[in-house]
Amino acid sequence: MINKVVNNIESALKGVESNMTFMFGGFGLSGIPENSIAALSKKDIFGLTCISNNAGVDNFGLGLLLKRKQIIKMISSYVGENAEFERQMLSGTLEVDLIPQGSLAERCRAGGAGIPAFFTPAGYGTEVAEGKEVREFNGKPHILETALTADFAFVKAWRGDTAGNLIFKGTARNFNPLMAMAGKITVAEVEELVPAGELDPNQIHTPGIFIQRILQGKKYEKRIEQRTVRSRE
Amino acid sequence: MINKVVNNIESALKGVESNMTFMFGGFGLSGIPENSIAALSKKDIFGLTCISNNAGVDNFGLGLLLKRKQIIKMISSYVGENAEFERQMLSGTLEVDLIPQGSLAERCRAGGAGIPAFFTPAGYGTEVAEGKEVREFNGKPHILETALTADFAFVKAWRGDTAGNLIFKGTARNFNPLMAMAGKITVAEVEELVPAGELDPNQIHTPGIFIQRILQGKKYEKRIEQRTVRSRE
Amino acid sequence: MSLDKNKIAQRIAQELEHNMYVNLGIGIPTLVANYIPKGIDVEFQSENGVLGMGPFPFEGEEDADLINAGKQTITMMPGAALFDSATSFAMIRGRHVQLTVLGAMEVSENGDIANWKIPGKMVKGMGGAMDLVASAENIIVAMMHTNRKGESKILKKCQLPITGVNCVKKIVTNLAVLEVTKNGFKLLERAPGVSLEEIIKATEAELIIEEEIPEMIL
Amino acid sequence: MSLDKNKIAQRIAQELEHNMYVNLGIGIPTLVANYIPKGIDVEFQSENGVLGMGPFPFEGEEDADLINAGKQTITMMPGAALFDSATSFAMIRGRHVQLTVLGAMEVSENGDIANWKIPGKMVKGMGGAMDLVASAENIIVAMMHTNRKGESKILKKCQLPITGVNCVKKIVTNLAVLEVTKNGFKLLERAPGVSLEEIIKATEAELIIEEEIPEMIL
Repeated sequence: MINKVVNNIESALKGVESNMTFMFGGFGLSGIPENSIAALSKKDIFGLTCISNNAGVDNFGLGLLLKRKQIIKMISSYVGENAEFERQMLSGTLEVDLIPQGSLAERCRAGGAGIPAFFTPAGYGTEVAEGKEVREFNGKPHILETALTADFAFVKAWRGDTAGNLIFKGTARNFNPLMAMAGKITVAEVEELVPAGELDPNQIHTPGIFIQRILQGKKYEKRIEQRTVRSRE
Repeated sequence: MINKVVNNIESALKGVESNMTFMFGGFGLSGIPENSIAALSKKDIFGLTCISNNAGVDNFGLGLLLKRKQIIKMISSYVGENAEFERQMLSGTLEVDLIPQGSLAERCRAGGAGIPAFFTPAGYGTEVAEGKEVREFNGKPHILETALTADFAFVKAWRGDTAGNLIFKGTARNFNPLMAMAGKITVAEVEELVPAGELDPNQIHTPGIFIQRILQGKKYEKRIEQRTVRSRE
Repeated sequence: MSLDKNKIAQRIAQELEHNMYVNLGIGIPTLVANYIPKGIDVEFQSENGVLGMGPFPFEGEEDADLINAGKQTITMMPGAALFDSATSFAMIRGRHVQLTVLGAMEVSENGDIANWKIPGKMVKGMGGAMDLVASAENIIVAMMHTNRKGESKILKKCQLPITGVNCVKKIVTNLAVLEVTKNGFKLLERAPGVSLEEIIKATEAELIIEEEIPEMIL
Repeated sequence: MSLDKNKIAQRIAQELEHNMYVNLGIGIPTLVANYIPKGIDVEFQSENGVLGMGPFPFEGEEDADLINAGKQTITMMPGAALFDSATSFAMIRGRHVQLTVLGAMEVSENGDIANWKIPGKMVKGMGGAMDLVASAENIIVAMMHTNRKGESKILKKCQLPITGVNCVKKIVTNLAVLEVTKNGFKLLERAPGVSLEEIIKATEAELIIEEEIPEMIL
């Protein structure tokens, strides 16, 4: 069994450099690699291109990297809820590439699956389609989208084993399995790390082959963005 | 909760007609929809196009449909181990479209995922690429492959619930989840059918949205093609 | 009388059909879940990766690992399923999700929708909206008939950058129910107490008005 | 002396590196799993949907739901994972599987391989071979140096319909180890007791022979 365990976040981040492209799993603040982001925000690396569905909030998630101006370009589908983001974008220091969410997910999967490009109907006729090839299939126009890959992908799972196999929980799965496939080096941080053999092979969401380094996350805040509840009647 | 249960195989097959295109999950004889195939082989429908990784053996699996000459065209990646198949193919009554296994899997997924076409390196420079568009990405030539869909997809799972959610077992998963996505009507037969709510939502392999009809299979032979064992020392 | 948001949601809920898979956008569309007609089974899909979404959790039972696309804490119904974002959009793009209800800033008479970007303002992004409108079989827009300045949002041609083309099938506003036909907007229903003249006045686009226009039944 | 199938597999096993993911084809390649060098951890992927494949099951423990791509009953190692065929070929096409070992009918000096079709004979299909050879970083061919008629399978140009282009990196035959370089086949090793002349005679393609060619160490 191939052992993917690294014992601390420094080993997990070995090789990260300025001007690299990183992917981050998560939807909003749910399922984000909290420990990796926190550690990256303390490193003196800048000029980063970050691929993530969202951009965190002002003092959490990717907001931490934005605050230190480590990010030069964001590739996302939705970047609200972040005032610092807005300042940098409007002042022109932060480049933003907005991508339909489904295309973002599929482009990451494609990057990991050796599919360099595919056609999708999403964005046809909009500014997203500008400069992209349009082709009709079954009487409907589609645009050609290309694969996304990254120097490092950072993902977060609920449970993982020493072979790198991952199981996610709830909707914290989201982009994590796709970005795990698309990183040249994929770092998985998990809430619980168990020995190989403890997870049911039939329940693995991300097979270990996609993971280069796995570590037990030190601490998870798991912040909730919109706490909505109903009253007990 | 949307209820997908049909109580017998006749209801499950309602609407199947001659000259339709069917998909069948399974790899070799592992994970094939045994009950659906057996029932189809007793219906007077002919001229079928069947998409399946393999073509069964002489007296089991798709071999049953071949024996009655119900199939006019097979779309597969590997069709050995079937003498009747060979006879019909060599005599020209059975058309065969051979597709690289990975392209077959991805084309079914694409059909279910609304991706009409994608580029793959598999088959470039071979006769599989004949008539297909070639384009270079990252210095490497790729060919354009199109999506596959079917009038009916027949899949087999280990456990399923009344909402159509499926869990497969072992390598019997194979093409089943992909073809489940690509059928206009997908019929899932399962070894064990349970009420909605009994399966852990986190362990579902195929969400019920892809399934139109689900039924408890009457009987599973689960034949082994190559029984290989080692001796206890 | 012009409808409030809940009444708009209630009217849209009448469009739900038995055994439909539905994606509800943020805002008014979310409220549709509160008005599912009796005897109708539907399942709600949220594009961040859940099918069979249930109501908000009871206080104290919120789970950071279980949210909807609006980042709100949710629950799951029995028979729910969880999946990754690529599978989620496979459901959407592959037309397995049959109905999408979403808000809009503008809709044009050929069914174009604009709901993601206002030039000169901070752009938050399209999220999953472009995938949804490009693929759903049936797209219903829930919105106010006019914007805050009183200008019509039902237009001959969208002025804002569009989210998708030829996609909207029906619009339910505070004033009316409109269908997008190949000849333009067809007026189907009036909000209770709202006159034909009020609707025409609030609408920049031409309206096809055949026979008498009934009031909505709510 | 010319190597038997087990010795060819044993020589190929020397190419395994620590922490490699490996896909073994049917035939001689399957035997490679029996000769993993000590201290080397590798995981075997089978394209029908398993990573971390183990040995054959003990008699009576065969499971129809657990087979390899050759349809043989197998077991799983601790830490194994199961997945569908699309994910399996994502691993292959996406170059996550680092080494593929497979058989061939012909290999040409530019690295083309033919192993799926003989015109005029029943064609069984390419299975996963075309995906594997189009994508693996490292492809090693295991085969006999000549066919049953004694004709070379190491050719200037493939005569049979090819499975993939410019893909083979190394060939281990019963007679020799060859590397595919951009200048053609480079002879690396001889089977024990096999002379340079025997190899040259059994090879239709030109061989690049630099310095003295050592015998394989098995």
